Amino acid sequence: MRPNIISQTDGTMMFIIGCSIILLLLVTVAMIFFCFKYSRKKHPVAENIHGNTTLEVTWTVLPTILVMIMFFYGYMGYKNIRDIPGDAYVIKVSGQMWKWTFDYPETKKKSDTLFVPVGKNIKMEIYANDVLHSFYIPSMRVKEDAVPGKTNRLWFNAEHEGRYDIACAEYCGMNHSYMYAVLMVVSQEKFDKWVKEVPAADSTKKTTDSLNTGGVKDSLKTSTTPVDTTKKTADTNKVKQTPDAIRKDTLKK
Amino acid sequence: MSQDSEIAVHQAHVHEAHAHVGEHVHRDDMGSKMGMWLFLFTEVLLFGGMFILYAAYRFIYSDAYKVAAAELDTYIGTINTIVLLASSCAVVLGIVALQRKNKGLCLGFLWFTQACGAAFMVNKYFEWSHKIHLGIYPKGPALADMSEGEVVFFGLYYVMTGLHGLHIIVGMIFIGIVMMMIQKNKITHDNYQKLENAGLYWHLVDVIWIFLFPLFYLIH
Amino acid sequence: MANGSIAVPVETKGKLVDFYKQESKHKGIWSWLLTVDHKRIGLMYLLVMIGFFLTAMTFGFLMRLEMLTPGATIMKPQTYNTLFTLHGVIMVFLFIIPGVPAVFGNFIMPIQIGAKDVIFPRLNLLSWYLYIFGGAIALISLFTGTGAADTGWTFYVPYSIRTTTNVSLTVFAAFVLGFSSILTGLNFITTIHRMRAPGMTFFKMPLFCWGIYGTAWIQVLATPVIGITLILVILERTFGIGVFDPALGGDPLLYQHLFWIYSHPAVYIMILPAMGVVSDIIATFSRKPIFGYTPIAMSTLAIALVGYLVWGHHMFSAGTSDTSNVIFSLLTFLVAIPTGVKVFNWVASLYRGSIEVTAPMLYTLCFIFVFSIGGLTGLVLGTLNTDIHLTDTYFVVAHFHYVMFGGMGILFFASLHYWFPKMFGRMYNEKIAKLSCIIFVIGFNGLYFPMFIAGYLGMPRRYYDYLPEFQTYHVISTVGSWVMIAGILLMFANLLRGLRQGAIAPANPWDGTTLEWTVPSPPPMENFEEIPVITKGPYDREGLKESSIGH
Amino acid sequence: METDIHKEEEHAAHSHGYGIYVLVFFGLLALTAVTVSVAGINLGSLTLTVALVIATIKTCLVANYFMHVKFDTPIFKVFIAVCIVIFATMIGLTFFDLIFRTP
Ligand code: HEA
Ligand code: HEA
Ligand code: CUA
Ligand SMILES: [Cu+2]
Repeated sequence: MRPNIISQTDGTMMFIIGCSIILLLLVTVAMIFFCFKYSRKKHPVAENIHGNTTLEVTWTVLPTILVMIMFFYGYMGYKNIRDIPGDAYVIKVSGQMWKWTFDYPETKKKSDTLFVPVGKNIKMEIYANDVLHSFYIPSMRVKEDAVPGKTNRLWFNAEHEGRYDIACAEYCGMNHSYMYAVLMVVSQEKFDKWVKEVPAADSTKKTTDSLNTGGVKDSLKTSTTPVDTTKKTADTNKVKQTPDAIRKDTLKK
Repeated sequence: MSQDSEIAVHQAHVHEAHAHVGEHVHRDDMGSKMGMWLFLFTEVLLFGGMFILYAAYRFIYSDAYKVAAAELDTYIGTINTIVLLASSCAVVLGIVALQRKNKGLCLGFLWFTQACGAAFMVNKYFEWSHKIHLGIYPKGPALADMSEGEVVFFGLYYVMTGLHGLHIIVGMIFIGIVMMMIQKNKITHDNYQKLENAGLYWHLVDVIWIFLFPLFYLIH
Repeated sequence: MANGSIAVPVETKGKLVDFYKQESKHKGIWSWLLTVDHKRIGLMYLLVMIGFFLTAMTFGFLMRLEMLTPGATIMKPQTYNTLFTLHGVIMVFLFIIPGVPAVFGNFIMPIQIGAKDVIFPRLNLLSWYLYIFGGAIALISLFTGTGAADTGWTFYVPYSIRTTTNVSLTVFAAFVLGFSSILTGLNFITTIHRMRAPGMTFFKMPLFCWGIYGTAWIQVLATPVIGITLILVILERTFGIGVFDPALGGDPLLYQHLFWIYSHPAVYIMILPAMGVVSDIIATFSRKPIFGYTPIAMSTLAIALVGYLVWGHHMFSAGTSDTSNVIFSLLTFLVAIPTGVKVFNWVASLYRGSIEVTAPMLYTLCFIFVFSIGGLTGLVLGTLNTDIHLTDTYFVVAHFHYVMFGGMGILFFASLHYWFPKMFGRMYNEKIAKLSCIIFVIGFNGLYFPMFIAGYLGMPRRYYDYLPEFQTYHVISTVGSWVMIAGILLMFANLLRGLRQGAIAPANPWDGTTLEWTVPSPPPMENFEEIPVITKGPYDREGLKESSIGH
Repeated sequence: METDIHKEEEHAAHSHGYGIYVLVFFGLLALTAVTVSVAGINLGSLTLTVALVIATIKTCLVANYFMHVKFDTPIFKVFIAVCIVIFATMIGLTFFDLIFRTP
């Protein structure tokens, strides 16, 4: 069994943060202790110490070993992230200012919500139509830039049904912060139903309502808060600029 | 840069008086030269950035490079190479002449360098205007029909040779100023660091061409 | 001498006249604007720089206000995007990169090596003018054309090619500033090689000079790369030459490579000279030689060198090859080691010292704490799988504010306090200085620490608007910024007050051992009556107890 | 430092005749001829290598003789080495990306 990306990433993070806290405490406590112990009042005459080779070697070698361990964990996790399983279900996603569009090559379906079956390996092929974007699913701990003229890939496997955020993490102009999309993780039956029944044209909204996604279990808070994409759009409108209108005046064609 | 050395003169004076008591005093020519070399490094890395791009795109578009390079005139490129090499040689010969107190000959050599620089630019002018005439320039009609690799090649070609041409002009101005100072005896046989610095700059421009030439004109 | 301002010091009442009062050929303001004296140039940098710093900080403050609530709080998205771009550009190119070298490197370094000036004084003045020129263009780009740049300080293509805002001008400003930086670096390397006083070998130089030296090399060898890259962006915008634009066959990732080839080493331009200051301050206030002088000096060069090898860690999720990502991650960890060596040696220097925690020392101690947080979180970003999750989130924003502001920024304040008596000949109120430091550091952590958490939870950076669930962190952060501002304002007020009515400073108020403390405060025009001959190490002092834990 | 100053003295004393420079010039011309004629022959992937090797030799000649590096203080050689090494790593590390990229 492959390790799960989420727990692996969090594990690496905890390890590094743990080491960091220890190192930080070591440095800070020693520093504060010395400042009191050898304060000018208590210790008026300093001693002449120029250095110590053993110490220098120690604090070069030990940290080297430590950081190599960190690197190794990172490397193992990365291998897992980059080594896309061969059996993964392929979905294409293209980014453009300021929305994501998902393409299901198998069924020629297009959608602006990403529907995936639960527990299945999903491979995303990422494109960009205009400028850089970055396809980011915080709760899956994966992210990959969308680069015009190039295909990037990532994979994930959602273990729990629910509704998760997809953000754009590479600055792409005016409405970068509104480039959210929704990832719906549904059971295989619901997924098949959606693929079959829902007309190929965009029908996200209806399906989102019609499918009861149930309780969300997830380690990252982000995903538990339902994201209302429509509300976001409303916000955009509040600034009285629809994306297209904006594009005309901030961008050369 | 070397003009800045007045205070250095003063400094070096004190400095050396301490370092080698009893030795005769002189300017910090060495400092001035070091400054010049460091400046040359910045030029190397300025072009270096371009060479990285050149290499990367040559790797990505190796076939298109071959097609595109066929448009360039090896003949003009070779002539320009020889012109620059000769001009470089003339600069060093000029320094020798000045060291031997032969001001006239030195200026003669430097005039030759200037002439070479001018010849180089004239050649470049004809080369560029011919391409532009053919419509091979960014957003030009001919380039629009070419493949992506060729567009990139010509983009790099214009930027790199253009930047190089700019350096030739700067070098000519630099040498021109030095020539004026030689004329006025501000640069003499025992005080010629500025001439050397101008020479260093000119040689660097030459060295860059030594690489540009095979990389653009000799791809087959 | 073309420029009469380098006159021989005049004796009045048996004392050397300080450089403020020194007569020169030019009068009034011109005696400053045309000066070639390194101290005056340093002060002119300081003055202008504080102006830019406050401008960019005000932008930061406005950004924080906007982030107080989701949705529009006080501005429109386009305004916000412009603000963080200019905030980043000004902070990076006008404050933090030139900061310590241009101000303190200029003012202090020549004195510390026993020289009368830098080797190319007029070039030094030219650097200053280029700096002013670049700064002016950056400000002009705000108000002219089709609106201020909105690309982020990284100017990533293709957005920077497509947007109709005034990117070309802003980019050109960055180019000019780079040129200024190159000339400063070139000047300092040559000065350190050629102008050291007799007997001052490389290993008798104060560590601040080592910091400046290492930095200067990065300035000379890395800055040209960004220069040409930015020029290419301008050419791309004006002529459509197609070296970066994917629509024409260019590769946007190559832009990122070139950008970070400079900009990663640049983060060490920011921190290395500041780290030099730490060594000087710790040695002075613990009244003993620095622990491990040679390792610290060598780690400076090591950081400068390894700094060139790690730029790819900014591109782990950009679509660069896996191999390159793995290599860059590995190399990234290597920079942590020389930095660690420095930190450990600093702490060890306190051991059996005789420590007085004055304001500069307090700032320095806070630096060690805050910078360690920043640096250690840098490791989280250097790790491959965690960076995939954290890149371009507020975690990164927190990391770089901790290292930039908490690193170089705090040390800029520390240097200001440490060398204030030397530069201005007056003292400031010590108690208020320490108080402002404490307020500042508390505010600082309140401002930036929540960003780590928000980032981990998935809050992307450069977001004008955010999901409601992040609001708590943003609110804490914004409130923290107010506390911090209070600290900073108090600090500046205290220094200004010291400037006008502080006690007259003696030549050596801190009992320092480096050369700048042997000359009067403020120093005379040519620093030294007679160039000193150096026979001892920079931090050696008489009458120390010999310790058993010797060499 | 001390050595720098000695070297400087040495350098001032170092003055060559015209002959050696003219000789170097002819050498450079010869190499140019070689590089142009070799470019005509199809050497496959070697073409680039040959062109670069020749350009490097020419550069060494220019630097050592015209730019006096050979006769100058060794510190410049160190400087130049640093500059070249750093430039080489820049190219090298960039290529780790380009070569191993998946299309
Ligand atoms: C002063 C500036 C500065 C400094 C010094 C650093 C220092 C470091 N930085 Fe940082 N960094 C930035 C400024 C800086 N950085 C900026 C501006 C960005 C974002 C740019 C942008 O995208 O806009 C950035 C982004 C950035 C990224 C990319 C994040 C991303 O976008 O995905 C990474 C990834 O590796 C990184 C890593 C590091 C590391 C490993 C160090 C190391 O040098 C840190 C070394 C320090 C320590 C380790 C702490 C002290 C040591 C000890 C307490 C000793 C013991 C510890 C050990 C030996 C383990 N930085
Ligand atoms: C040295 C570098 C430096 C420093 C010191 C700072 C200082 C601050 N920065 Fe930073 N920041 C950057 C460098 C720096 N920044 C960079 C490089 C970026 C990346 C840009 C990009 O993404 O392209 C960035 C991005 C950045 C962001 C992320 C934007 C985003 O991604 O959406 C934020 C958000 O809060 C922020 C906030 C602040 C704040 C609140 C300060 C505070 O320090 C400011 C508070 C202090 C004051 C306001 C000073 C006091 C003011 C006065 C005395 C004047 C009187 C004015 C008033 C009272 C209003 N900055
Ligand atoms: Cu799309 Cu940011
Ligand atoms: Cu970096």
